[in-house]
Amino acid sequence: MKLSIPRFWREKAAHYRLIGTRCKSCGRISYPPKPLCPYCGSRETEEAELPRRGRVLSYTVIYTVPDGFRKYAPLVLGLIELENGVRVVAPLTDVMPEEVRTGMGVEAVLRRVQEDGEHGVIYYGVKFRPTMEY
Amino acid sequence: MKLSIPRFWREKAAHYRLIGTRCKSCGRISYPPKPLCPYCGSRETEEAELPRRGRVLSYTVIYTVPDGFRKYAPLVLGLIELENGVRVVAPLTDVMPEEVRTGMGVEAVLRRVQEDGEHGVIYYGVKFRPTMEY
Amino acid sequence: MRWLAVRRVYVVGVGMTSIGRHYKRGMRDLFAEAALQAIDDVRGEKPQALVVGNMLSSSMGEQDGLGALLADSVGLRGIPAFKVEAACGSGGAAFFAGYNLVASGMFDVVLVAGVEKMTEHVTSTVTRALAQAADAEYELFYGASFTGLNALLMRYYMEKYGVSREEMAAWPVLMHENASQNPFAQLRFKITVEQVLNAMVVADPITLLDSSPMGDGAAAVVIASEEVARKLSDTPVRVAGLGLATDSVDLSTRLELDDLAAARLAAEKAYRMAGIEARDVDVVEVHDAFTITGVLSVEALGFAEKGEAARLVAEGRFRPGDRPEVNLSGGLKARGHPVGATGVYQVAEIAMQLRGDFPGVKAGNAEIGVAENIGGHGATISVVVLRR
Amino acid sequence: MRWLAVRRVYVVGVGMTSIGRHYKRGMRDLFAEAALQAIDDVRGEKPQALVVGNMLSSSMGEQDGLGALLADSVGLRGIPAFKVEAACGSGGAAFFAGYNLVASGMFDVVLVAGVEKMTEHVTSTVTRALAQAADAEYELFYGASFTGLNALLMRYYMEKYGVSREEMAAWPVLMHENASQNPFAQLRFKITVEQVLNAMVVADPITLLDSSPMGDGAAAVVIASEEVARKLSDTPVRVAGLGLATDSVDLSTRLELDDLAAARLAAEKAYRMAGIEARDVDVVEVHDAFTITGVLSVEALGFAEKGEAARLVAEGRFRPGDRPEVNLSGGLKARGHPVGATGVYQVAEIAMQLRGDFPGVKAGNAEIGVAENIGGHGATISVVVLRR
Ligand SMILES: [Zn+2]
Ligand SMILES: [Zn+2]
Repeated sequence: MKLSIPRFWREKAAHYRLIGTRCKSCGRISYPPKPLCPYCGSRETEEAELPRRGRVLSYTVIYTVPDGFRKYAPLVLGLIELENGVRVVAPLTDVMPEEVRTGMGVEAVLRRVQEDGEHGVIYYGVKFRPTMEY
Repeated sequence: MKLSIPRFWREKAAHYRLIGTRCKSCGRISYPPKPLCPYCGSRETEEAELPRRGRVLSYTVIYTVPDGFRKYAPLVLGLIELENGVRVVAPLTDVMPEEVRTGMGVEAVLRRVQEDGEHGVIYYGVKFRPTMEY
Repeated sequence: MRWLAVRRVYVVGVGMTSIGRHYKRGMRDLFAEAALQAIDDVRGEKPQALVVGNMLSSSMGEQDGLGALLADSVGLRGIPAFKVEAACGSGGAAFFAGYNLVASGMFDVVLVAGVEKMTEHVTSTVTRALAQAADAEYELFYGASFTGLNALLMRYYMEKYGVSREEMAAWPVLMHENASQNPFAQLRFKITVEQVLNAMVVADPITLLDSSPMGDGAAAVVIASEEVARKLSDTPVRVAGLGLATDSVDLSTRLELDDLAAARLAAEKAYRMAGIEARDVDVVEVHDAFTITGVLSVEALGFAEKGEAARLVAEGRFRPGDRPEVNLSGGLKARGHPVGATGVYQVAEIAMQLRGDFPGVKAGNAEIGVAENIGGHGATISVVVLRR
Repeated sequence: MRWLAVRRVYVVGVGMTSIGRHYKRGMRDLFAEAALQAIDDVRGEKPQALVVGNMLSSSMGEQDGLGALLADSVGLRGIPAFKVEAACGSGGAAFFAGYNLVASGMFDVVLVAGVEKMTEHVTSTVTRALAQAADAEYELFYGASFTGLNALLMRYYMEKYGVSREEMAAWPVLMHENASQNPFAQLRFKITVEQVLNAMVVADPITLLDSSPMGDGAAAVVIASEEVARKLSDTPVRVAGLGLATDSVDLSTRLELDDLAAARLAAEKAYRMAGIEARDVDVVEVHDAFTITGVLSVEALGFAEKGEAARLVAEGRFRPGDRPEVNLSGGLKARGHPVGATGVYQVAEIAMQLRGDFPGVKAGNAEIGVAENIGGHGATISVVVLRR
């Protein structure tokens, strides 16, 4: 695998705490975070922590996974709309593939995402699990 | 590593038996083999087995090797001019780095070139060793 | 932005290999077959420059510098050459770059080629390499395959517009029907809606028969300035319009998930430059890497309203004899999708349709044709308008 | 081939990051810094298209589709964008492609950028990725590092022309001297001949001090048509000549080992287009990835006879104040060599020298400048002539 430690170290606030960028000009939030606002082009952006709850806007169950993800197959991937309307692509966890439904309430948790077999490094990131009320 | 078995299977005649391409128009030989003649552009080419003996035109001792070659380091790499003037880049073997000299006579032998650790595949190819008369 | 028609550019020669699992043939061989066909098609005229579209050679093949490598492999050592990469949209982007080399007046005859070797590695390795078309840090990092990301779009589209799985399946069925006549196609057999629904699930709801197959292939076109086009071909096809546009690489920050905004933008530019509207198009090759990609493309190019394309296909639209005729080659779905080469296949196919010598299902007296090529799940999209 | 001067093209804006081990900064950040500087330099004018030069993102960074990705990252979502790859010559090839986008009349303002992240991985991994600039099947397959292949050339050159190791070492000594004044350079310290000779051997006879360092960086230039150039800049610099040429990717089939044939070819085209000869050049940035590469470049560009460049440097030629002044930036050797970005750094540096605002060693009243960028060990070479 070609995971790089400095790279994921740089990104870890975004992955661990769902940090995006808010545009000071148009107010829109980007996740993934971006140096400039992709919507209005403004250079004035600031970090913004996203809400950790949302609902499933779409989902898929991936049976043919990329190298390095065999142990997570089948991988349930969600397109989540957070409470403030920002969208996040992330795996769903603590749920059986056949139980997932569009509209289901979910919340963000920190989970192991992949491992670098050669160097023994474990990478963590955000996954979403069903909320109690679903 | 990203070695592909079909790929090196396709190329093995070239690697194992030093097969290049001879241009039927200008007579020049290419190694690596090429679909068309790189010198005159002719489409009429045929396989040509190269002589296995030549001399060292230049050489280097590589201390910082690419991933996958650590066990061969330091790697002695030669630029060999074969008896018919065709040049080949290949490792030198059966010789100490400090013994290599420009002009030294060498001959081609088949040797282990690299291994695919993950899948256990061993790749062979041509290396050159000093001839008796050097 | 100004669209000076400084210099007209023509497609004057085409060449392509069959698409398939060419285990015995390397990238150089496939490229040489397509390139030499295209050069023969212009009476042996030597191209003055080469632009190569390719996606996977850097990540899977450990070979960079394809421009020089491939020029040298067909006896063109010395000519200017470089590679263009825009993921699965590399071929169309290469055509865009090549067009400008001629339009600028710097060259009269340029070879644009696309080449891809996809079958050297096991599926999971290719799956990982293809996922490089998505966001490495926020999509691939989480194990999202490229098929998985498109599956998110497919479900979203079906639920938003109330389109059934059966209706969606009409797309691949039509594609296989068209491909069955195309001697270059990878999948030359017909399929049924039931087979699509019952095929192996790759990423729910996308089945194997919603997906383009993995194949090796190369395609090439020779383009030329007006001054020389007539000398090189009796049937030059004019590049009447050209557009390239982008969108986010990540799915999350798209303005609308079911809209290929970059395709709309690129088509708008290309149509305006050509002085046409969507209804003027006779024949089109769209980028149906997956069923959903084809459906969204037909809508973004202006051939159907949003949410309607899949149903229209199920009702029998876009078949041979309709207008526009869509993917007479069989599309990525069944002609095949050697990723970085696909955009060049499409331009070559449309040129052949307008010349009248496409060897598969022929367009009926087509005058205006369009090729649309996508990189990523909508990130880089090129639209080319060709005119007889 | 015809060199119609259809439309004049100018470099109107420049931007660059310092080169170094930017562990805390990703590719998007580095690109944004350089791109925004260049855009500020043209009074905030929004580029209509983007061409990106990059080598390693596909092979090491698992990220393709950089055109769209980087356009989006600086608020330019939507504009046409693609990546050009020609190994370490990607930046120069991207400039060549971008030039034609303006020269064709399709665009008035285009951003050409180069970006590279080299320090994310361990040395052996980067060494393998860089070796993709050579022939994967006949060079990398045998463990040949890129440095190793250049070492074969260096020994061959030294023995053929009887050049000593000490004479060769004059090159890096001069480069470090120049770089010590350049705030963007990676290695801003002076070295001695002895230090070069006694440095760690990477691939004999190449030592660490004969080699460009591994660094991250991004550079950008805004180019524009004549119509708008004066509105965007008070000091537009004209792209007077441009050449791109190729040679074999493998070393074995080169006609002459000690001749950068592609540099000669590209320079010939660029000089002819600009109406100049080598002796007219005031200031030049050549591609000295290794000492031998710099030496061969100076010869191929016509500033020295074959076999003489190293000795001339040792005798004091090509220093600040001489003509031409060579690598006032410090060159790849000491300014640094973020591979796919280097060609854009060079063009930006030459443009600044002609404008008079380069922040390091300044050229003395230069009117004509040249940038030479190499992909592979001589496979793809671009030469740009800029004129005040
Ligand atoms: Zn904004
Ligand atoms: Zn020949």
